[in-house]
Amino acid sequence: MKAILFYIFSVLILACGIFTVTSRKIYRAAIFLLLTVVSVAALYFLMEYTFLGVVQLVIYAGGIVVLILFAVLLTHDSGSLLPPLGVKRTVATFALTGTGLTVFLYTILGRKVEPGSGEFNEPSVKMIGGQLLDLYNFGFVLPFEAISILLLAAMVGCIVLAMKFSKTMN
Amino acid sequence: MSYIENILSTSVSLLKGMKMTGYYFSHPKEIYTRQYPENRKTLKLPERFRAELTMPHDEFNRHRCSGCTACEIACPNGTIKVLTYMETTPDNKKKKRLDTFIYRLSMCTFCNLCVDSCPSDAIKFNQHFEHSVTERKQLTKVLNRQGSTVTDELK
Amino acid sequence: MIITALIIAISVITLFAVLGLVLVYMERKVAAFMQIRLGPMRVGPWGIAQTLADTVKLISKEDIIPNGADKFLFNLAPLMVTVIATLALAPLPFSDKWIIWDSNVGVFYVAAISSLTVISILTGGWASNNKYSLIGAMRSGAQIVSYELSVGLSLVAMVLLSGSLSFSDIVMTQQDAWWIFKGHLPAWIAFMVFIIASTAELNRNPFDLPEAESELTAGFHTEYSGMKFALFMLSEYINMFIVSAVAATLFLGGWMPLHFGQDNFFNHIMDYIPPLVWFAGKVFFIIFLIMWFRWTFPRLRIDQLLTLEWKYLLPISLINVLAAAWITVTGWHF
Amino acid sequence: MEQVQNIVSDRELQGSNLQTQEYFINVGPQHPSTHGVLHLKIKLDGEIIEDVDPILGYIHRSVEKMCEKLSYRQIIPITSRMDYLSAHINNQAVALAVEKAMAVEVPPRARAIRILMAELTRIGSHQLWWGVMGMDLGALTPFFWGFRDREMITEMFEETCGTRLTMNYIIPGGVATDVHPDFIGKVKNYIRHLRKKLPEYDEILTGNRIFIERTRGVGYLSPEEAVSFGCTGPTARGSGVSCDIRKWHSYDGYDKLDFNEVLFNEGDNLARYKVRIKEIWESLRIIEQVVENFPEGEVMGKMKKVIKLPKGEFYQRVETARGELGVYIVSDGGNTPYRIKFRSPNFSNLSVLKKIVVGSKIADMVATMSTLDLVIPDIDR
Repeated sequence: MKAILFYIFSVLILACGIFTVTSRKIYRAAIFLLLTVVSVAALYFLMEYTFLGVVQLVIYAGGIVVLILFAVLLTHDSGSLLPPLGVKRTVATFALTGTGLTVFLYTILGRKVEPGSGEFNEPSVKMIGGQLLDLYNFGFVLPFEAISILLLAAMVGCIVLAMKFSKTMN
Repeated sequence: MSYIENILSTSVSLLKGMKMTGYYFSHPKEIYTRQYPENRKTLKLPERFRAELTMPHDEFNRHRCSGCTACEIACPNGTIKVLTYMETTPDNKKKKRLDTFIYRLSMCTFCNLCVDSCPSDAIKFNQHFEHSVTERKQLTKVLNRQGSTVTDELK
Repeated sequence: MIITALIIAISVITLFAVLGLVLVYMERKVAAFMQIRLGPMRVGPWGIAQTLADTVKLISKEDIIPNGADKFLFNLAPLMVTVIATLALAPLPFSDKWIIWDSNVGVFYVAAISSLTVISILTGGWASNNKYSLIGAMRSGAQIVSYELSVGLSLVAMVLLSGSLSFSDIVMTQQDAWWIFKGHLPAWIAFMVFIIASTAELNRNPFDLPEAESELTAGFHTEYSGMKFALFMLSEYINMFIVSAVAATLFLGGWMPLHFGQDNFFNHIMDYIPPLVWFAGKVFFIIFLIMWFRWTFPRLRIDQLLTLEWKYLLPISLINVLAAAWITVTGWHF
Repeated sequence: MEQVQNIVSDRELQGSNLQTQEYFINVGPQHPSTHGVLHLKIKLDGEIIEDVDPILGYIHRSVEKMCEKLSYRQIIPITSRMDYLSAHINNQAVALAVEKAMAVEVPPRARAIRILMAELTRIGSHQLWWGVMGMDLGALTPFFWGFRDREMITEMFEETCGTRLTMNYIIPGGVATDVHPDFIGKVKNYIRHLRKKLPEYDEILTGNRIFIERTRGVGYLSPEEAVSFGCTGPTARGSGVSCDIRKWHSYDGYDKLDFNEVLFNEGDNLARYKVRIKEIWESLRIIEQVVENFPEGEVMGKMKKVIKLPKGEFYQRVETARGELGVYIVSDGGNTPYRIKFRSPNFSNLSVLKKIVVGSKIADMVATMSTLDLVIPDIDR
């Protein structure tokens, strides 16, 4: 049962991934990206790694894809077909992806993968939270705070850029 | 402080509105709906209500129309067409008689001008308001009945 | 395992159908009574079978796909919105035994799934190739994305108080009293923010800008007809049920009976009422509340909508999270 | 901060490289917010309206030309169909013009009935508008409450005039028939009912914060613009322009009654809204005064069977629920007018739309159109 579901989702991931890069309508590409992302989340759920699955949904599906869709909606002509790739670009794309695939396969195949013990315990939410905000025990509070400040700065910057200044303010 | 006041006053105004709708929700007596086809029997239309032009006939199948076409002239939009013929009376006088009284319901504006202009009260509006028909031509009606004659006093 | 899955699938679909019928009927009756009308009266006694008849009508209607629409996405959007509504149903405990998937991240999961609804609305609006639909889709995007924050933060406040992300655990923490009673002010504020913000996420009046009848005719689903329109409508009501169920579980104790104090006569009487009835009662109370909003208030303008979120709900819920954290740390709640 | 401002203003001066597209939408001729076959071509920048172009004529029936073929008595039912929500007052306008031309005295009872009918029409029209206003802003419930109260008025009309909407009741020389025997009692009942129900209007809509936010400061119409565009009625009175014909050019004995002209100075949607709500109260006062001293006697003055106006030009204005309705008759001495012209209030009120909605949001345009209280057949005639 699990194996069947795994293959279904894997095929979905691959097919939607391919459609994402080959679709000539930008909105459709974004929707295929969404399906890919959701299928990956489904794989996480299948492995009973629910927390990561939910995080995948929130950040990638609910956040990034929505952002992309929004950007697409704001541009006019979003319904028309994109121009087809030229020969040069096709060759370059194939070369790049080919290189990437080679490196990837080389690394994977070069390593010996040990079969796991079969038992997998998801870390509890409490543990994740504790680790994230822990000062000791290799806790991640420093990077966490650093990222918070970075995001805050980015947010303030966005607001400043988006604000309209009237002539009288100058 | 005005921030909190703002929130509170807004909530109060919204709750007032909800109180009103809540009142009507919990008082089904206030419901104003009248269920029309079901209440046909108890339906009372005001006696002056104008629904459809008719020509009353008495028990001897006689109407009161002398065919003077006053109504046809009074009608603002040509709803009525009065067709007449000449009849020779026994005392050898020529008299106008009503042949067909055509009433196009589809054009009528129910303004009552025809009834007002009629010198002999031959036509009047009834309260039959359900006009819907399946074909347009059914809206063109002949008001005088088959074989009807004019009343004696108008002869 | 396959059989269990099948049973669950069938029961969920049945629940969908029944909920859709019941909630649409309820909405029409509530609206009618507030508007001094009788509402549907013809089909069956008191018009009970009206929604059934409407469904038959919707199924038999012509399915129109407008010229120039993106056919694939146009057909996908109503499917997506229904699937998303189905997914969110999984971790909700209907009673002490009835729960489809007792996940340890249930609250987080529901929040994550409900953030996907906006995609189907955006897709539906964009694929219709209609200017009104596009404006409606844009509005719904801005609206849902902003109000998600408040929903999330009010959920966080409750998660802090109860100390768990799992719905069944949260219900168990309310054995002695519901959170709305023992959570002090933060629980109240979280409850109100949650109701307001989730009404906005549901695109219901006074936040129904994406479909604003008088401005955009029907907004993102202007071009939808027949069963596809019905799917949009159905998922709106299912989402309403889910939101109300979440609110009932987090704030009103889910399937827990009303208890006061310890072991007394009143509590024993309350225990006799089955948990499913308790759950349904609370859910329908909140659904009624949301319907009450809809039939009372005028619609907000888009800038006022965003002002409400960013200037009022978001700061309030941020402070509320802080207060909830303080209460949890000091253990002030009962 | 200053640097950022400079960068931003520099970019604004140079013109951004990003191309934006104007967005045309057609509102109407079939659209829930236009309440009829009005067509607005709107140019949008996001949600903000850059240009509005009203397109008229979808329901043009050439009423004025039709009237040239009709006798003065036949014109009356046609006028009911212009501003169908003020049918009585439209009839009254033509009747008054004819009476003025022929110098006919109208009996006091007929005049009292006319005032009663006109004020009931005004209340009914404002109630319908109130409900529709709520509906335009997204609150559906007021619509039904407004219609409930208007229904009672319509029933009284039905009993006396025989029709509910297109009356043909106020005719040259008086009124068509005397009022129904139950009429006065029903009016008294209705006053009691409305005095109880009108505060509910305030509770559900007027006091509602969302409603106030949606209307206050929106759609500002300055008094100068109101005058220069020829706005009349509640639209102009919301901007503080005193233009009540009942006060300024009194007819049918309005000058003997005690009532106030409702004026608000804010000029926004809320002011126009308040004018109409207050006018309902004032109309109630007028009706009470008339009902208390309801004269007996004839309801029809001395009129010839065939009405022929003397050669000349005649003008009569009345205050409909929407503003000043003028009837201009040129007669060549025959029994039909040589030329008749209606100065309809809605046409002028619509013309100001572009002036007050450009720069506001779509939702504001709907609210503003609603407070202008347009009746499309009156615009097109």
